[in-house]
Amino acid sequence: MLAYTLKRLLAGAITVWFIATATFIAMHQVPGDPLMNDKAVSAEIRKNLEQKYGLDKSATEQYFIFMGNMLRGDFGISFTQQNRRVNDIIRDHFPVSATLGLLAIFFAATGGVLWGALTAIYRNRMPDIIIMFLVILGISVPSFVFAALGQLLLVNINSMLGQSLIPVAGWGTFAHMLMPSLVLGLGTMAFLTRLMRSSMLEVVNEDYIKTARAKGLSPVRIFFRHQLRNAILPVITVLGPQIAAITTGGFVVELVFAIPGLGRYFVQAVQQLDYTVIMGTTVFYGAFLVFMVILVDIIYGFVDPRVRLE
Amino acid sequence: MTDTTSFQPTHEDFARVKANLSIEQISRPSLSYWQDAWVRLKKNTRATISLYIVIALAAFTLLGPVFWQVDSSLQDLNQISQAPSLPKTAALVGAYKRWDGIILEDFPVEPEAYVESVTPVAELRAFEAATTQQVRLIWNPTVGAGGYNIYRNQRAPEDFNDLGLPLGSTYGGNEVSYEDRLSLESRDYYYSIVPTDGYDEYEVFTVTEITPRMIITVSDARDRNLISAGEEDNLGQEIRLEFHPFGTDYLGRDMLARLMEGARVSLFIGIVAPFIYVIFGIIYGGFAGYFGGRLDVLLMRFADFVVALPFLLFMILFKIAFGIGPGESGIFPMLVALILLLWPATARLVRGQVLQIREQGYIEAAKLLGAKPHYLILRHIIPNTMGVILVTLTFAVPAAIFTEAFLSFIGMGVAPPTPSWGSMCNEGVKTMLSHPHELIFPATFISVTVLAFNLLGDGLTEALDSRMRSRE
Amino acid sequence: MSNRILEVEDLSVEFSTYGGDVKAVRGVSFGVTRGETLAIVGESGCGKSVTVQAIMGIIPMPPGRITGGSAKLDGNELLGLSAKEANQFRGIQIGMIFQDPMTSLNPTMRIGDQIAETLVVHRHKTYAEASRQAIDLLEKTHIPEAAKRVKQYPFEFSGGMLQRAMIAQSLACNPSILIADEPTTALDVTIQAQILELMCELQRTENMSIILITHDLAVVARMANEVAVMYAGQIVESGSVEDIFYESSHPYTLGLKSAMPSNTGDRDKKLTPIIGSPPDLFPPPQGCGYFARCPYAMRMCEDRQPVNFSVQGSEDHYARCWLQHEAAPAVAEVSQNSQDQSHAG
Amino acid sequence: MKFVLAVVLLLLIQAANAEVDATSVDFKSQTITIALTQEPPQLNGMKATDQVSITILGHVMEGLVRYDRRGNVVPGVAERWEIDDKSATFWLREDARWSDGSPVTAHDFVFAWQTGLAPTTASEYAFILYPVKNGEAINRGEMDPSQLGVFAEDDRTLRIEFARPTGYFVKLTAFISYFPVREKFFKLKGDRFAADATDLLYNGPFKLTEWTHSASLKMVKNDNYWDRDKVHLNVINADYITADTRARLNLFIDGKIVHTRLDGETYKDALTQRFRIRRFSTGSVFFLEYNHRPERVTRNRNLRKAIQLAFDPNEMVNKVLATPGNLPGASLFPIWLNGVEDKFRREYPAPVSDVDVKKANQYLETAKRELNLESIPPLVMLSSDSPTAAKQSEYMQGLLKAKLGLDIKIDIQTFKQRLAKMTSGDFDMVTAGWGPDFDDVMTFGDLFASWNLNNRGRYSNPAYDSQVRIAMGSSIPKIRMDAMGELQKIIHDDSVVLAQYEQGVIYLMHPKLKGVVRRVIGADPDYTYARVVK
Repeated sequence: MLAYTLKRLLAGAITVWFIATATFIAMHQVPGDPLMNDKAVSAEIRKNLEQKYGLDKSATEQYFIFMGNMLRGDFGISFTQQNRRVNDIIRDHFPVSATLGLLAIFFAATGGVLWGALTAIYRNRMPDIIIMFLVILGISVPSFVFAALGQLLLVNINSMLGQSLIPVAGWGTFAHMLMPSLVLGLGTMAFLTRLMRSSMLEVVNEDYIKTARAKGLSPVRIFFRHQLRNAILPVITVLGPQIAAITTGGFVVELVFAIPGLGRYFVQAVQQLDYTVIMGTTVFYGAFLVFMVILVDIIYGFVDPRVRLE
Repeated sequence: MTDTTSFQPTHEDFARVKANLSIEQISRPSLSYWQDAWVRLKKNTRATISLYIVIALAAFTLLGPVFWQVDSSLQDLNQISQAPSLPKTAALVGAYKRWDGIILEDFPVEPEAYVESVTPVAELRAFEAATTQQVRLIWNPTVGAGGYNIYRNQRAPEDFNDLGLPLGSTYGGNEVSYEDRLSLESRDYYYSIVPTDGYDEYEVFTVTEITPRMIITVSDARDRNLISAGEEDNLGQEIRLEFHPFGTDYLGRDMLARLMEGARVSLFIGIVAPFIYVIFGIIYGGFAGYFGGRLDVLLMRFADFVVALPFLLFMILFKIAFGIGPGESGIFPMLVALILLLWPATARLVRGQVLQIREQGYIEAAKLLGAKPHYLILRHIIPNTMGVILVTLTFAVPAAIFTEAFLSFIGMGVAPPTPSWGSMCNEGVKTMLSHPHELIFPATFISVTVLAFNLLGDGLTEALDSRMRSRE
Repeated sequence: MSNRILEVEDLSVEFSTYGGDVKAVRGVSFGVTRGETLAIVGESGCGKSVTVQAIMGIIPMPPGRITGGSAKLDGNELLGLSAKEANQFRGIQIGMIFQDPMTSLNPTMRIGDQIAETLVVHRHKTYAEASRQAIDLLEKTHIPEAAKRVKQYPFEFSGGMLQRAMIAQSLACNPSILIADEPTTALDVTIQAQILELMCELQRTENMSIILITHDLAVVARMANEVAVMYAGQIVESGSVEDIFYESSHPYTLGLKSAMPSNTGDRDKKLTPIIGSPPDLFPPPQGCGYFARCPYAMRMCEDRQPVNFSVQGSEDHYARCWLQHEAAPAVAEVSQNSQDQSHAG
Repeated sequence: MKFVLAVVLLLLIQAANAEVDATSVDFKSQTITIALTQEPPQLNGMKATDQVSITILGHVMEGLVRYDRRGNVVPGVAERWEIDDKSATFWLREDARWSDGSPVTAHDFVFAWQTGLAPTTASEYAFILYPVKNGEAINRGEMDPSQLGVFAEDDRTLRIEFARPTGYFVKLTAFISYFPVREKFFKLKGDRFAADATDLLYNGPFKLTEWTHSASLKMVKNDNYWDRDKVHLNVINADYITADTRARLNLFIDGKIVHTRLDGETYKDALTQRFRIRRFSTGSVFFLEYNHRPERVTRNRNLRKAIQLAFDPNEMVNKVLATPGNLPGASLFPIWLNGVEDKFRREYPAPVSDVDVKKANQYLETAKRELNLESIPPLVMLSSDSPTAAKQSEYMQGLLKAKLGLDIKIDIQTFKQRLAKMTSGDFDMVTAGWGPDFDDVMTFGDLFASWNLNNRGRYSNPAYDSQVRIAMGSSIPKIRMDAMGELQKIIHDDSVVLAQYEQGVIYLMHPKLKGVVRRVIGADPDYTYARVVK
């Protein structure tokens, strides 16, 4: 178990190194100049800036300097926010994205499992058709539309109640998180619902369900004790990548709901060609994704006794 | 228990017949895998409807422009953000002529002394017939005014805070006219004039209701071939404007034509990208799964690495790195980026399937019979993974359409004027309350497409899954 | 008839598929005697499993549908019960084990918990008590180190052990009937013998009736008191084990017998397979289902359903074959191919 | 399980941080809540360049002078001053204090200006300090910062020597680059200077007390500010950071923020909500800049003239932008600029040429002849990735195709890529805009001087350059304005750029908040003099 974990972590570290290198190369291939700004600056000032960020060195040198710093856990200083370290940016904003993302995953997973199970039980009957219709609506409307609609809904609820019950935007309290995480989790919820449905349909036809029925167990007990646990397994396997995707992909929601998450920095950095922030966030997210996948695999080992972690 | 009924067999009945095994009836029609899948698919109403929708979409994209020959980038500034409606008419007028307004010579520019309050202006009226080209307002000056603010609302103002849009100001008590040309439509407008002391407003106002007449200038009409040569002088006559059955967008471009062209982009991205990367994924995953061993480990490590790349970032980096040339739509780089980033999921899936199938008895049997690897892969392995592959493909379609839409949202989608459903949606969200049709149409198209592909995917899963089949 | 614990009358089951309705079970009737074993024999797809699953109320509905008949357990009707009512007998009065023990136990639940679950649900025991009893049950089925084994998962068991565990589980509430649906098919021969031995032993000690479903006549010969031979959704011959083996009256039974390897040492005897395959059951054949394969087929067999005849006036030996008609010619007279001389027309 | 615990823990932490939700204005505590469009990247006045930073700095810092509600220059840290062609002297007030209670001295200004010009600071706004003697040379690294022409005669007297006559110098000192910095504090903080609320000393009407990056800022009335009696607000909370106009309008409707800008769509919702809509000119001019490099066809004057005559700024303003407040572009110099006595544009009216498609096509023919071309090759129009820029480019594309038959290729680029292409000259036309840095015509006037690095189209015209030099070399308003009038004529005649519009915005302001000032230069909106009424 320990050996397995270590082995996975080592492989993960290699993956992260790959990501860092690929990002570094890609980033330097992108045309455009990270030091340029609205107001043109003289050649002298430019030289100073290049020195400050080490851009006067060759790409290979820059790469090794970056790798060296990365190993020490230092991603350097942001180009756009010149007195903030990338480490500080990640430390300040990642927890926000993570909270939002985990809550979204929570909604998505509970909703997905519940709806998926329901649709499987009522296969091809009215509840199935209604839920699947809603699910498909969920996956067929872009998230920015949902975000806008969700916010509009809050405004209307609040103005109907005559008081600001749920905050329209911003961050801080649990109430702030509800709508954004719901909107963020919607797509994943739809996806998990479908997954759960088909997984559940398979489980329903398994022999051991027949055994359970022959044992005289009530449908409710069969559902909870036998079907759910087995059907949930494939859902867990996709959860790892989904967590990472949601946590990193919250850009739209963060923008619309004015949430100080890392997603905004991520997209902004790419658009602004902020080298250090790009490298920092990419490597961090890459590591996060790798870690999540490993974590989910380990959890999977606990949930499914057949899987032996070797 | 013995129920002999009334039947009394005759000697004839006991005549021995030779068992004729060849008459063995095959009452269930014998169908090949694909025929059977097709029959099952056709039985599935939802999947069949979806299939028709997909065909209809293809027709809309490919044949639509043949029937609706409207240039999707042609701007009709006389009809901006029009909701879907029947053809409209407009009066033909001459070219716009500059108007210098009215500045009274016998009235002071600034009041001689500051006054606490003023009376509202009187006789606020249209200077000449109001048209959608311009509304010219004049009013009588009021004593003590050092200027006037002009407001416009779309319903009668309730109080001083409800005057509507602040159109502009005049600076001088004697400047008693204003020309409004701001996106005028043929509807009721309520213009209000508020006198000021030169800086601040007096809390009095005068309202008048004006309904501009829909017009089109001769030159515009000629440019758009709305009039023939002889008609040019018939100023004032009503002519028919261009017909926009689905309405127009924020630059007066025909929504129907844009939806058709947008379909080309969205469906191209949505179908071609998944198609290519799924094929690549099949080859890659099949290869890894079939040969296994160290090669498999190596190949899958690489796939893991591509999966771990932050998708959005690399999508954008690729797009920028490819360097979209001016005037190019940017579809191609997006396509390449999608393919480069999305293949590993299929590869992993196919590999898993192949690993399972490889262990099956029939593969062993075929091997013993001397089948070569390529034969095994083509005849046995690929057909058995086909179900999973097709399903992946149908789910990949909406995913690709969405990726394009999302990139449009952050301003990195296809370059204008090329429309895509995603970018149209993105534009539409901004106007969703005032011009809902600009959101509803592209969003509906995306939804219907996604819906169709999803239901089709469901239908295919059920039709192709041999395990489900054995249960019936 | 009070010694009949289970009485099944005219049971019919259909499945609707996209090609039409399949009449899987067509008017099956049989009885199970207290403390004895009834074997239902037949080749794959003849409706054996569907019959017992219909009695247990566990055929998937839809697409399955019980279209008629009754099944009475000690006089109480079992068919058409609600899930709640059915659970009053399932697992309590009737236990069931399945063909493939590898897939018939929940892979994510400990063996002990699966056995205990029945007790918890039906006997309202606590899990602790039930778990202790589960160990006893496993010991009863001769699983070594039962105390350790209860904590293991199915994938840690071998096939034979799993089947023992299945039996232990079905015995938890001391049922009066054990339905064993091809319990040994998936096991290798030595394990088969052990499992059958175990079943015999348990039948004696627990005084159970057993419904044994199998396609293996050797198993029938060893275990059964009474036998019902099924073909194409019908019972074509039924009777005591002696009747079936020594007074075989239906050509299908004869066919089965001749296809069975003998362990009596007659090495010269050739095995004769039954040529062809069973008919499709949608639509079911008009006449005798065996017509196409029957070496003794007569003209009337093609389009007339045979009647269930009492064989030589016996009270419990019946055969559904026109050859049993009083006017029918004796089989021996016309038979040219029959190798087995033991039967009589 | 640990996983679940971590989730719960995170949620609890977040919940514990909960603040009581307040409304956007509170009369009793004189507190308001605003939304920022973005996180201020910098609060170091020497380096900040963006509007959000400038706005916050305008509230928490003060230069030698400041602007009052009507936009007039009034004493700030300096209580009086004298200025001539060669030099200026400022006398600082005794009660000007930093937020730690120490006095603001002349040395703080000397240090700030020297540091701002030092090449190692790499300030983009360094050029604004060039009027100070040796400023440009220091910035180029040719001189030591200590040689800058600014001297602290004593703690309260600041003397400046000019590089050239700069009549508008006093106005310049209200700009962030001229704000004071305490040397000791600066050196103490090092890299961290202005990185957080505690890493900056404040001498303005407010001080920053909290700064949660990307989430919120809190400004509290500065009790050490010399003119604190004129400041009514106690707290300005910037609790939201979003540029999404829809989200901001929603926040406004929900009573969470006091101010939001409206765009072409959101104003319609504001109308249905019956909000009072206000109007304001930002003072920025937007135009289409041509590439005047030799290899480009846009170097041809007749081609540019053709485009000028085909383009109707009225249509752009009324139908494309379609929000009130924008003015049709007529000149590089916006109407708010002051001239000699009146507004510049009243004294020197912009030359106008009405739309004339026929004449435009004649120009186009001439251009083709001169360029020796059958037809004009497709022109590349570089554009930013903002939705409005894309919309305007699309409009121009449609217009030039319809009226002149010109093919336009729109090249949408992200910020840095666009700048790179602008600098390297990889375009024919580029949609651009220019906002004023200081309150003088020169902030626009020298834009197309051949030496100006922001002249990305490399327009080079000796006549233009000489007029700029005349204006720079004098402090007599009449001479300077005459030169600028000439510039305006050259720009029109030579069609250097195609002026499209002068930007105006419409916005909502909480009706109970009075005295908010909108400014063309500096902090905008300026809440310094605002107060909440009952």
